[in-house]
Amino acid sequence: MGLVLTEEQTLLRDSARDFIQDKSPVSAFRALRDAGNEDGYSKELWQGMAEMGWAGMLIPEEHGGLDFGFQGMGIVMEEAGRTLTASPLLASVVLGGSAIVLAGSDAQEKDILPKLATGEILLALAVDEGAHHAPERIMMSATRDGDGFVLNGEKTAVLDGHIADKVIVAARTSGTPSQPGVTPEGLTLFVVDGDAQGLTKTRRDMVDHRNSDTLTFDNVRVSADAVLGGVDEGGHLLNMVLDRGRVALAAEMLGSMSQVFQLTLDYLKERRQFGQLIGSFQSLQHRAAHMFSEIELSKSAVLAALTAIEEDKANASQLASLAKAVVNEAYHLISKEGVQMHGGIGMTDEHDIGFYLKRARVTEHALGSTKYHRARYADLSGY
Amino acid sequence: MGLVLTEEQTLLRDSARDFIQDKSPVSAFRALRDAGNEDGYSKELWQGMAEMGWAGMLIPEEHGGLDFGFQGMGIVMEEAGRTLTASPLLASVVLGGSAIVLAGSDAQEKDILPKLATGEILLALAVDEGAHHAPERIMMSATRDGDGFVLNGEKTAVLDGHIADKVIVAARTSGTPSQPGVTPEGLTLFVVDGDAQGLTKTRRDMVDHRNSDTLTFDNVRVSADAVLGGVDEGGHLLNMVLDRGRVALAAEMLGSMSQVFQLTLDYLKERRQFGQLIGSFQSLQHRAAHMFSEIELSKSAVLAALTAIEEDKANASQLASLAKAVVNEAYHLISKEGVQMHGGIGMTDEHDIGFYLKRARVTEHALGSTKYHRARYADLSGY
Amino acid sequence: MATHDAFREETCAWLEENCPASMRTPMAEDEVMWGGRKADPKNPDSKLWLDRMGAQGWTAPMWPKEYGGGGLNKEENKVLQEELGRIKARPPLFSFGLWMLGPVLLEYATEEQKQQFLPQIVRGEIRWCQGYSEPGAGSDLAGLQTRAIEDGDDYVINGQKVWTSYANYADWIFCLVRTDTSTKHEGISFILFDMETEGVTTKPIKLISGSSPFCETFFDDVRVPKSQMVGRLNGGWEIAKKLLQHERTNISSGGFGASASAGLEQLVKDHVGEEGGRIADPLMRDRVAKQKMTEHAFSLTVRRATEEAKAGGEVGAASSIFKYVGAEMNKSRYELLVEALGDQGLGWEGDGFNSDELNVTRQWLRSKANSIEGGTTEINLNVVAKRVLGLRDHQ
Amino acid sequence: MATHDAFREETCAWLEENCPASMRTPMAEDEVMWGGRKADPKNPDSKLWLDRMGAQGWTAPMWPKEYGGGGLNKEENKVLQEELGRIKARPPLFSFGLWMLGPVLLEYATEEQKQQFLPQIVRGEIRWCQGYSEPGAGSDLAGLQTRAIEDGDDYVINGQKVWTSYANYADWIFCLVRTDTSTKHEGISFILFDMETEGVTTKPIKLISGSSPFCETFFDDVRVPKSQMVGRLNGGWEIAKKLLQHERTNISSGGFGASASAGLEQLVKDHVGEEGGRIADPLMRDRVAKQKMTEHAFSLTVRRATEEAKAGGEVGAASSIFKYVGAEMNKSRYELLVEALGDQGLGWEGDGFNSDELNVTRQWLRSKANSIEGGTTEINLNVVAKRVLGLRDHQ
Repeated sequence: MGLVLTEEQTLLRDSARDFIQDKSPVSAFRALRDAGNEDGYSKELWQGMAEMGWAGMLIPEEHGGLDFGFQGMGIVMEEAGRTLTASPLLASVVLGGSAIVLAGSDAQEKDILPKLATGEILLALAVDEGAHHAPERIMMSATRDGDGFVLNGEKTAVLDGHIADKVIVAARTSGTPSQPGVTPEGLTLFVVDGDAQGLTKTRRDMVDHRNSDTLTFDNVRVSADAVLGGVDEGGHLLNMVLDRGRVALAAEMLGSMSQVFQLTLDYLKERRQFGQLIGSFQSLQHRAAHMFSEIELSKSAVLAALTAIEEDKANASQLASLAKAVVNEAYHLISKEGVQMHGGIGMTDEHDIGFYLKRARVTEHALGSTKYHRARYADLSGY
Repeated sequence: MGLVLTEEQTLLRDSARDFIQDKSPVSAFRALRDAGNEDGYSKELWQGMAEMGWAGMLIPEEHGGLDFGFQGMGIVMEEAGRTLTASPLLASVVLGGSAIVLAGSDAQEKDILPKLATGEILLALAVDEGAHHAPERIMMSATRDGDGFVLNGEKTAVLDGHIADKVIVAARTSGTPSQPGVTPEGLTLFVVDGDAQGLTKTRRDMVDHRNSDTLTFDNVRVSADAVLGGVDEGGHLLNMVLDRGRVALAAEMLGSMSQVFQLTLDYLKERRQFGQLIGSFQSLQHRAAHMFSEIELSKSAVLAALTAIEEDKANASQLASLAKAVVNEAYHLISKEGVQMHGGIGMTDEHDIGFYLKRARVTEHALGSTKYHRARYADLSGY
Repeated sequence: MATHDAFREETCAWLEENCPASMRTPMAEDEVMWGGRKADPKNPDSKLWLDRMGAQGWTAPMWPKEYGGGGLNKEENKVLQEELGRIKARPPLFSFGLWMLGPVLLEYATEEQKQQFLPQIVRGEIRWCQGYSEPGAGSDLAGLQTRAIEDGDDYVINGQKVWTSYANYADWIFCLVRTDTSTKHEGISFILFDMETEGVTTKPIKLISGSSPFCETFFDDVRVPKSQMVGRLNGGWEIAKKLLQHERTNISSGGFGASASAGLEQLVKDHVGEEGGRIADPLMRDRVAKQKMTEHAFSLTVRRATEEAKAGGEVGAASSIFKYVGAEMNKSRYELLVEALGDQGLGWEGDGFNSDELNVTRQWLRSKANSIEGGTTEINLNVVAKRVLGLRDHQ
Repeated sequence: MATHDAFREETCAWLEENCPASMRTPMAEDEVMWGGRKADPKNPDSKLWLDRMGAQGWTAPMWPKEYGGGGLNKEENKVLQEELGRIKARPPLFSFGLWMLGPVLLEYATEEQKQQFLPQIVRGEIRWCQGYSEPGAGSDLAGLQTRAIEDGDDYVINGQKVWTSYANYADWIFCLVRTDTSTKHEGISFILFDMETEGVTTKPIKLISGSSPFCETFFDDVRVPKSQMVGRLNGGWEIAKKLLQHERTNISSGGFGASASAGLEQLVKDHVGEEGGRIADPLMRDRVAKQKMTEHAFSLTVRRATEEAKAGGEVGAASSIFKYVGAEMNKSRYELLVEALGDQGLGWEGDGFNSDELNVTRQWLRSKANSIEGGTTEINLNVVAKRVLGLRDHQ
């Protein structure tokens, strides 16, 4: 069933953990933040990740990738999440990479995948247009113009958008908005150069200091070979790509929440009040045990979703929504409880736990809130 | 502001408490249940209550009542709720009585109020038509027929319906369903004799063993003087009557939940496990403290709503929804926790706490669930 | 593998011949076959099916043949279960003997005891009940006071048990007794005896749901031969804990609302309406999805634990989480159903309600015991906090 | 009554003449007048208004005139507050001296101390901070380790405080120190000293919200005259508890999100859309209503407690509930807002967000301290369980 790691996967996890703990502890993220780094990630660290082969994890060997599979991707995401590692893994490797691998023409594959596999270029996926994730409601227009198309509209919350060399953008070539669980019709995906004329990329300064950017398309002209997959057929592709992103993000969040929980548990075993370790107070014990059970449920949901995507199961979308929603709720709770159980020290910028709290809400929201995925799960389940 | 009892009200409370504890402890309700009493209340007890003047609490002195005011009514309801006293107080005195007092013609007042004040006759209010409270969705038809009307339809959840001498029934004379916070249009209230031809009253055996009955109207003919208030103008009246019922019921529930909490607190101070009183375990302490805070909030909401109705304040409906929703949630929680904290003994029919759990869900649902009153509160608040 | 193909073929043929047609239909709760001397199945096929499966040892397929079991290995058992599933065969026997007592007898009993008791369990001849809880010792099980005092070749037992499941239908009891009052956990022994022994009386406990699955059980100078003690004198606590693990696993994975698991969505749709295939009320729809998602994640977790166990990991700790999550999840399922059904979910009996609706009421009330029986939610959280998370008591 | 009519007339006239027009407008957070030696108001009217009100004693209307207060009785104070409200006058002074220290000085200080400190507080000349928490003693306040050792006419103080609100802006500190190490609660004293005394240093603590309202404060051989101790030696714990009650009442009733209280519905409407005047998303609408109802019931409860206190009841216990409910309620308000605003509620700074949106982010982060500062939620629940409900610790 794939709910337990294979030997090969265990090896991958150990090497990922070693690399992350060594090269990208939370202090690395803090340094990045303190430096006011406008890229939102460390190029040096990214180089190291690429050398580990992570940029090419999902890319076929013929294009220079490792093709380690989606479960392997999840393992790396989880380890990166433990230390809040800022990197283009989600935006470029998972979202961008999956789109090309799933639907790229020969030319697109040859053009993009080898450079993506080495980490040389970065991709981003531009979907949402408001403050909430809603791929079904895309209104950005792509109008036919001779052989090509003209793109107009604004995209929000584009993960790593302002640093992307190429942006994959979802626009409407026909049709109207649909419901969350229904494949949107009339959408087309385009691969647009990051420096295309008429494209403006603005970094937004988010509470988690990661990249969630605004991209404005003002009469951006693209040729016919910029189309990814078929015209008007982008809805299904977008679903598949987004599901990969959701599950990879859920894996990252699982790593983060596990770390918050561990930090908190350590603190419960070390901090004394009233002559007692605070972890000996029953009310905190019960709350900790409850959090533990939420983590266990989350872990199962993430592993099942990773497997379903890897094996291209029919219920992959349902499991993706399950994983994202369950993880959203658990990370929400645990990041809140983590701060509360740390007391005053948890409120200080000096302590790492605040970073997790901030990142928790951003990731909770990204690629679909709990509410969104509950509605989608219900749709997919037929009620 | 009326959030603290006056001296007179304190006296009323004390006498109500003495009477209820003496004449109607929970064991009285248990005996009623065990006897399979089909009336759902004790006539003897009701006689005693009437002698206390409770049947006439809301009725003007000129019609033989005490006119003690709505706050006084709330005090009696709360005390009755403590011991789960089964009586026609809510259905006949509050719902039925308010309708007549608020909108009765001289003839209706003279005919009904004196006998109502002595407890000699019983009223009931027939509103809902499905499994959920929804006065806005009333579809039962009242068709003009000569000077009178012909009623057709089925009413559900009619509190004390099968024992009522007269039924006040809400039917549609025009218009269409509306939203929770909007006064329904096109409704008319009628006073129908309990033994009218074509009226069938069926007792339903509910989990709380109280009366929530089904009334079927099959071509029931009534004359024009059966109309209560104006034709097509019943919506506003119905709102006012229902709000009185909701607040009185909330007061009863407040009494019940306070009693459940007291029972549970006593048990926490008496039951030993692992050589300790279970009330010394911090996790139970915190849960008890949380319940206490919910009771305090409930108390304030109920008192404010009672006062608003007594003083005919503009925000009475909003406060009625507040009181019912807040009390619904608190009683839900406390009845659940009460059973859990009692452990196995709480699961037995022999222990009283199960009665409170069962009654909690029925009252929670009656005259509007939490969801219903949240939506109504939002409507009334303009969002 | 060829051997399994052969086994599958044999099994398939045997089932074809021996499983009565009526045993291949869905089973109502009152058709469950519990076996024992007092068994009185309304369908005679139930008895036939039990006898045939019992004779094969297939009620306990992996127990050794010498004790009446099926003697199958893992793979063969998997084949058997698949074939039973394929023809939708009913379980031939529900039994605390199979689920709880048997495994500890296999581990702790003497050869004679195994010979005496295991085959009876396999054949469903003896129905067992469990004498654990006492009025003063609920969560604090080891605080039990029922005394067993040595007298010649016997123990003489006096005391009272409570929450004895179906004691009034049971033939024998496995019972925890105090054999040393000077110490707590080390003064408990595990003993078996016939419920028809003089001095044993039972009294059903009526529950808030109206049913009486449990009893109070009284022991008044009950004489039990020493040979019926399992394990060593004062060594009963270890056995008790092992047995509880079997109970918790059983309650959490199989025990809860499996029968009602189908249809939550449908019941809600029926009672709050649907629009375009969706539950019409978005708030209810959200809550149904939340409930179903928890159940989904829970079932994935049970599966994961099984896979981990197969892969050689530890299961002990996880089983405590199952009990906690399973109990709270089942309670919330029925609270949700009661809310969705409104008045129709709060009927007690009579014509005003259909059987699905009445079932919701009863199961809702029944579910309140999930977080009490077999270890309360509070105890389970304590166990997770201490054993799994390593948090300690006040020092 | 005629006397009050006269007083009202005088008050009205005085306010008309003395309250500057700019002091009758809504006040932004950075316009709050905290007084003290370092006060540097951006609007000079703030200083004028404080000076005038201070001279009248109306910053502390009910304190005795002999200590600079207004000397008003209840009814007169009610009139004054009504008139201030009528013209929408800003509070002339925010001050821990007024809210916390003053009341305990009135009860515990010597005549000389009252003469020295109270008038300064009334006039806002000295800004006070509170030296309570220490790194090792948060919830367990009485576990404090900062030592004061007698040396001639002085105490010499060494140690460290943390969470000292605005210590970097304060002139004086009221401070808990350990004067006896052989006992816990009975070894604490309450002492006052100037923050400019040699050996006092402060260091702001940067919070997750980006602001720094608190400091770490270090004492290195700080010499304080014995005459600045309030109450008896080792009698500080009683004073500390009294003072904490004033703090909790203040935090719970006034302190939380009063400024953001307007507009939850509007912000949600703006960000999730509306339909026919209703919040378009029924799930969000339900949650907004739930939140608003809790806030409504809470404010009714605060009012009820006030009425009960007037009617002669006890308030002490209820104030612990306020802190717990108020803190959790405020936290849930901001979680709700962050969820409703989505990406727009998670901005840190810059052009991508308007000031309302950025305020939501910061207040959300800030609100996490509500259940920690001035007594954690856990401590408050302990207090309710023990003092109000009479539950006891393990024996």
